Amino acid sequence: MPAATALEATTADGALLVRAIILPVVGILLSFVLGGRYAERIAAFLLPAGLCVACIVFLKIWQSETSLSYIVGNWKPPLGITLRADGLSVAMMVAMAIVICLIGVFAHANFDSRVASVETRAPMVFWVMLMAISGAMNMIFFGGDLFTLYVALELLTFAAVPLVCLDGRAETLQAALRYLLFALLGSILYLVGTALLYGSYGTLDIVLMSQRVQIEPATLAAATLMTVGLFAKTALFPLHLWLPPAHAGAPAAASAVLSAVVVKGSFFLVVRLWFDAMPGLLSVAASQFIGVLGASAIICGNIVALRQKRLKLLIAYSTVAQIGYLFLMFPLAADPLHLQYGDVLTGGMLQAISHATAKAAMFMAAGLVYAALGHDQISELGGIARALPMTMFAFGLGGLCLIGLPPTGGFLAKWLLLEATIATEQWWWAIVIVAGGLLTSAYVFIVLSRAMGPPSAPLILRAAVPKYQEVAALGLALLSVLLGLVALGPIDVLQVGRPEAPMAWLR
Amino acid sequence: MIEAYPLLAFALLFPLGMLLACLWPMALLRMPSYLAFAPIPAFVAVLLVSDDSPLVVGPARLHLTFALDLPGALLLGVAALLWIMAGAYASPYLQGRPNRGRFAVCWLTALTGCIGVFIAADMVGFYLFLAMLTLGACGLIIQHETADAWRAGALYIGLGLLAETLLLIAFVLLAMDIPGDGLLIGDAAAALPTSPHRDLIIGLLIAGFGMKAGLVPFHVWVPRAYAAAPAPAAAVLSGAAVKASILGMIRFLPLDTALPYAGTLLAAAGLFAALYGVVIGMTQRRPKVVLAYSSVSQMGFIVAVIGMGMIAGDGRAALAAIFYSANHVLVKGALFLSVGVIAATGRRYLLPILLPVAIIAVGLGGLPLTGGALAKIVVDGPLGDGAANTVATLSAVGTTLLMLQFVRGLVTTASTDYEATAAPSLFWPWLSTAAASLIVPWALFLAVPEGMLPNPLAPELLWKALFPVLLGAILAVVLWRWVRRLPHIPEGDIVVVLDSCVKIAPAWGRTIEQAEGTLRQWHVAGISLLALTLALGVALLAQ
Amino acid sequence: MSLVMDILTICAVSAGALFFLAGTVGLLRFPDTLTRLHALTKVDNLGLGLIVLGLLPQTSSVLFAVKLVFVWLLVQLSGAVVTQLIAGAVRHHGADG
Amino acid sequence: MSIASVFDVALVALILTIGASAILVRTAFAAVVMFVVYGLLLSMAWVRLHAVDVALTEAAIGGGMTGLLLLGAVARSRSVNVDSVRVGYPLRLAAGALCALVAAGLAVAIFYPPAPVPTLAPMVMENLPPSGLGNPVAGVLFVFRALDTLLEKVVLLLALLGVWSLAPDHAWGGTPGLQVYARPDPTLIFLAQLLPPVGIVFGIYMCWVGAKDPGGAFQGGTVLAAMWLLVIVAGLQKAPAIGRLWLRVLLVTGPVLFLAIGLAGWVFADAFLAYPAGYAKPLIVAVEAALTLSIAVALGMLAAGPPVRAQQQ
Amino acid sequence: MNAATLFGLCGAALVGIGLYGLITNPEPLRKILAFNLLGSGVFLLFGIIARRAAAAGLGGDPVPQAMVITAIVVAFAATAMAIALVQRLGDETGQASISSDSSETGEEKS
Repeated sequence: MPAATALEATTADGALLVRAIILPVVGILLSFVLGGRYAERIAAFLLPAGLCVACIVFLKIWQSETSLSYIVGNWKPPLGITLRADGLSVAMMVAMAIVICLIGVFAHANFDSRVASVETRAPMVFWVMLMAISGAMNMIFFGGDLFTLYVALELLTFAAVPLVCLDGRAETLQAALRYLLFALLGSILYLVGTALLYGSYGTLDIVLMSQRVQIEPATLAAATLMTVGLFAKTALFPLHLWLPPAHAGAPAAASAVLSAVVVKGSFFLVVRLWFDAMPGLLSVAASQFIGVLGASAIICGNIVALRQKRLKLLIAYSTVAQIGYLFLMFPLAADPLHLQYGDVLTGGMLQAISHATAKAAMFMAAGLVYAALGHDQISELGGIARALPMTMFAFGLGGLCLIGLPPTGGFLAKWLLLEATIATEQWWWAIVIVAGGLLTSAYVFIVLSRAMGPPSAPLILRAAVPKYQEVAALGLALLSVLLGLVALGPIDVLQVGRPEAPMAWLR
Repeated sequence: MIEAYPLLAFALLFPLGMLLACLWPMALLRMPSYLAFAPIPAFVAVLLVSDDSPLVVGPARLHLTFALDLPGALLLGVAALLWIMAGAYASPYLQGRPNRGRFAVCWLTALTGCIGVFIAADMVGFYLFLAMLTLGACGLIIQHETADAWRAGALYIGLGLLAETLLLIAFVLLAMDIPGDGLLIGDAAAALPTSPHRDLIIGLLIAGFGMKAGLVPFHVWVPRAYAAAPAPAAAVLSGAAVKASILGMIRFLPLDTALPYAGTLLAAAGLFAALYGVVIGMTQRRPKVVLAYSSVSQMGFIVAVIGMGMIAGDGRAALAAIFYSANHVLVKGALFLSVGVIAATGRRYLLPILLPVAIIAVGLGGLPLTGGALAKIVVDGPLGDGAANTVATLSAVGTTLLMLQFVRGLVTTASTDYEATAAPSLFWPWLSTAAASLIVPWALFLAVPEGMLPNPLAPELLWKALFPVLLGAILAVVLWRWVRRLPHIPEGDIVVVLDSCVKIAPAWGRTIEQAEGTLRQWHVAGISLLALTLALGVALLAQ
Repeated sequence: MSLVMDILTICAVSAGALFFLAGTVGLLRFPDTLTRLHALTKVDNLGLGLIVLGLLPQTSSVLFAVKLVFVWLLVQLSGAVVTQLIAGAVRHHGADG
Repeated sequence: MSIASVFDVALVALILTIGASAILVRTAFAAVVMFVVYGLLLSMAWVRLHAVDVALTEAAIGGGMTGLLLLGAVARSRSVNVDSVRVGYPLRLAAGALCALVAAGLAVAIFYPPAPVPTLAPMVMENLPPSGLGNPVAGVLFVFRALDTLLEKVVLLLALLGVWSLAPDHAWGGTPGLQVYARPDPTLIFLAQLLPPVGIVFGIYMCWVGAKDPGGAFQGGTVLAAMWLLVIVAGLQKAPAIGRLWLRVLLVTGPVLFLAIGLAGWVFADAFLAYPAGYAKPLIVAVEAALTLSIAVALGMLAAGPPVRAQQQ
Repeated sequence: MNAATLFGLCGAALVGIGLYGLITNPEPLRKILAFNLLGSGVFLLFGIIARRAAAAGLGGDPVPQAMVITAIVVAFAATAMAIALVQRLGDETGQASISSDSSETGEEKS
């Protein structure tokens, strides 16, 4: 975040940020009035428009190398709310916009709202919620005020929960209820934190907070509660109880959104909190503790994923494990002796983005397999690679990205993290990173080998899979592979708006 | 002369383009017939490139660099030759078999990876193409889709990825030591001797490349993989693909600096593997498995040469090792290809084919006038006169023995049809490879400036080369009388230990799964949440 | 004048509070639902009425006084209706309903 | 100790007791009854904290509407066999101890306020006059932090769609259930005929007065919603089918107007969600009025639950 | 101890009570109730922070008060959604509990 002074004002292109947030809101309101039959058409127009806005913001920031900000209603913080876009936010924003757009393409087959003569339930709910998720994510990326971020988080949760139980089966309802209640528990803890912080500093603006924050009991309590609340919403091990049933039970397109996009929202807030709102507050012990949680997520999630019998559950557990990687950046970035800060953040964000693309592709592939076979038992996948070669290719590419083989984005992210482990002499995290990669490769290999193997009985496809769905999955998978190429330049954008040396260490 | 970079780029882009063309179903259908053409640009590049100006891809800060240095060029040349022959051999071999398309894709992936590794000059590129090579090779191994093939593939990719993981850590460590932003392998090797993590890096490199090269005790994948792979695939894997690890050792390890401890370790491991492969190989019956163990032995020997070079800080050992490797590329390739040819040949025409096979095979043990003998002469210098040389002689005896064992096993696999002959399209590639394996080492040997190496036709050298072969032959005759008494050792010997570990693993997995299930209960998760809150709060207080 | 008003307020509010106390005791001690309702409603009306009455002299404006009376009337209304509904439910389902 | 302090201590004791018993009592019905009582007591606490706006909201939404929803759910679930896996005693003890520790940590954190207590109250009062509003809370909601308020309206809409999404497919577009309450009763009908006119006036008044005194769109909207529900429950009017256009239009009127004025601010006042000088108050009142209607409909439909019957053609 | 601190302690205690109920109570409906209790405790914390910051002739800082109003509405929306879920779950299965995970049993059905 840029150093906010009393003079902080709306920057030249700041209005773009408002546009990015308003577009989905307009879409939601329009869908309510025009009815579900138009929801898809509205989304088909607004989601690409959102992507365009995201790309423009990205280019502006990349070229000018300065953050954008917009002061809503001309009321400056602490009284008002500022929207800010720095490198982290635009990178995430563009990635999420692309993923959401491709998921939209994929979802057309399942949630085509134009086939029925009247409004139908699932399409209406899906498209509106998809737009809501896109808006909420943008809000989370740009929000400069901790309370606005709370509202955005709730928006995200309320949009995500109905997607889990879109098909209304009992077990998905149960999963949705668990998800909702646990997420509410998480956000209420976050809210306690905002209350305490406001009580201590009289502002919730992130930049003002970073200038005023100091080490005292209420602040530490607030930071603790907010962090743990966000852990619960991100499903960091051992608070992941809601994730596997919810992500595995939802329809494929919804699983893709939930796994690729939604969990990144609360993760992003954790990053904002520790690196922007309260720089320097993270003690070494606490950062190691977060790292231990991440490491246990990687090991435990991967091992349990290895033992799953259903493909979608396997992918869901893989998400549990991959979330662990995201939190390894905290011990690496919070080492006060080394100023590795920037690269580690870049690595962590890249991991988040490459996981988003790869995991969305894998869930889509699993959904297509489910649609074609009528089940997703891994032991009976035989022959599917021959029936749906493009789908399984997409799955494999996504798997490569998760394993971290070059030139995928996963490789680049792991490279950066590994470099940081060595630079900060914390080799134990390096072991976890590479062990996680090996375990990941084991389950990717198991699935692929089953899929390429001969069928136990003659394969009967229950439904033809539309080509464009396969293409959407493959597109995302290719994206995750080509993400490694961002090292050629765009990766710099992640550093925009970061202070050269984190001032907090100098205290 | 011709500038390097268009040729290098073409050498890499041509197979890559063929690979991408496979996305188009029509192209995929025909691709198996054109596999032989893919490595030709690489071969041409080796012949034409004379300078070592690098090919740089990408902007200034983070880029891939490719260059053709002498070791890389030598290996790439012979490897490309083998890939061409084996590609030509694969085309008829695949006729009428299932999964032709997948074979072509994996073949091209492995080929691209192989070429890329030989010409990569920076670590990211090296790693990238090594990974490609591993994935493609894995696909080739599981080609037949039998249970054995799957097991071999799993073992191969598991160890391969483990090796790559170790290498990744080593590379990251090396990258930290390179001054500036560059990731060139040359810089890394130069910075290694003064690195604070020197021993760790060397250990990781040796372990990583050792796994890829099949060094004991990481050799377990070798017999299974080569036995499972189709003959042309086994030929390129054992011939060309594993040499990537040799090249890696030469590129990364600082051979110009004397590192006695690491060198001794490497040499000891290599020599042990050289003998171990022979001993275990003797107990095997299937020709491909015998060849695989011979590969273990030969690779061990090459590693030992590199190790001896490290002890002395003698950079010339690298070239010696490369020469030995180059010979091995063609010989092993020809031998694996002969397995397919013999299988298609009846008793009547067996002898004319078996004879060259036997000559090349025994050549590996150092039969005078063959490439093997030349290779032995080349490595004689680096090995010195000490224990290593004795072991080398022992190994030569053993290799002869092993190769005779191979030929003996090969006879039993001949076609049951007395009149059968191998198809010409199968026969000629094999014959060319066999011929190349005899000619190319001579060509290379003669290219070395006179006076650097002794005259291979000198009588004492001829005798020195012949005597282990004769000893081996005598031993073979003696041994075959006792063959029933030889113990039966499963293919991959100590892999059974691994297998039993794999059997224990599910129990552990179940325990972890159960624990995870407990954690997923609502109230347990709630209590964890509270406990986390308190723990994090306390940890934060500890400022 | 204000003293008289204050005395009136104190008396009326105290009386109202007393009625509330009595009603609460009744609610706790009476044997069945109908008698409890009886205690509650009687006391509710009277208690609240007295308190409102007591507060009227303290108001600053007529509008405020009207609001107070309005509150009382609304409570009356809702109290009556709710009592009716509960009693009806008791008759329908039996005393334990 | 002043009378006020005694009252506060007693109030806190009562709140805690009722709150704890709402958690600990055996039956769900008793717990919900306790919760409603708790909600009313809590509004008193809010009055004691000089937050009348919040007190009204808490009484109307926190206690009233939530209580209504919970009661309805309990009434419906009584026929449902609740399989309750009781948590073992040691775990309950552990949970209790940890909860106590967390609460204690929180208590410590708030027990030591920063030396000069930071406050935005002066800044709010300083910047309030241009907007023409007299109620600082309304000022914060509609002027300074208008973005939050706008987003929160979207949250409400999404929650409503989320509730609707739980309908069976065939009932989509149909009417919500509300059967629990649907028992024609002359007394109830009488109330439903008598009260709504009063309630509607009261609701509008609350919204109107919100500009300068405690009150506002939420509170007014809740009263209107309650009146509407009363009419529906008494059977005087059917719950509307969720597919009805007028319903949808009412739902979005408030947010749309809010957004439109916000966008107009972009053109006329140089910033999104800024009000042109001199027009602030009328614009805000218009937004509040529209929001009151939308909130009333949204809250009413939220309470009514997902549709259960297909709409009769 | 002033009134603000007293209610602050009350809020903290309510948070504890709400957490306990949310974690240990097996019935979803009671969990929702406990969540509301927890929420109201948190809102009280906002209230005392507002009260503590009383200035400029106001009884409390209006900013946190406005936040509480927003948060109350959000919490209500959450409650409505959760209750609708519980009821639908009850309709589907005849029972409603989320304490034990049924994703394993679910897979046989699907």
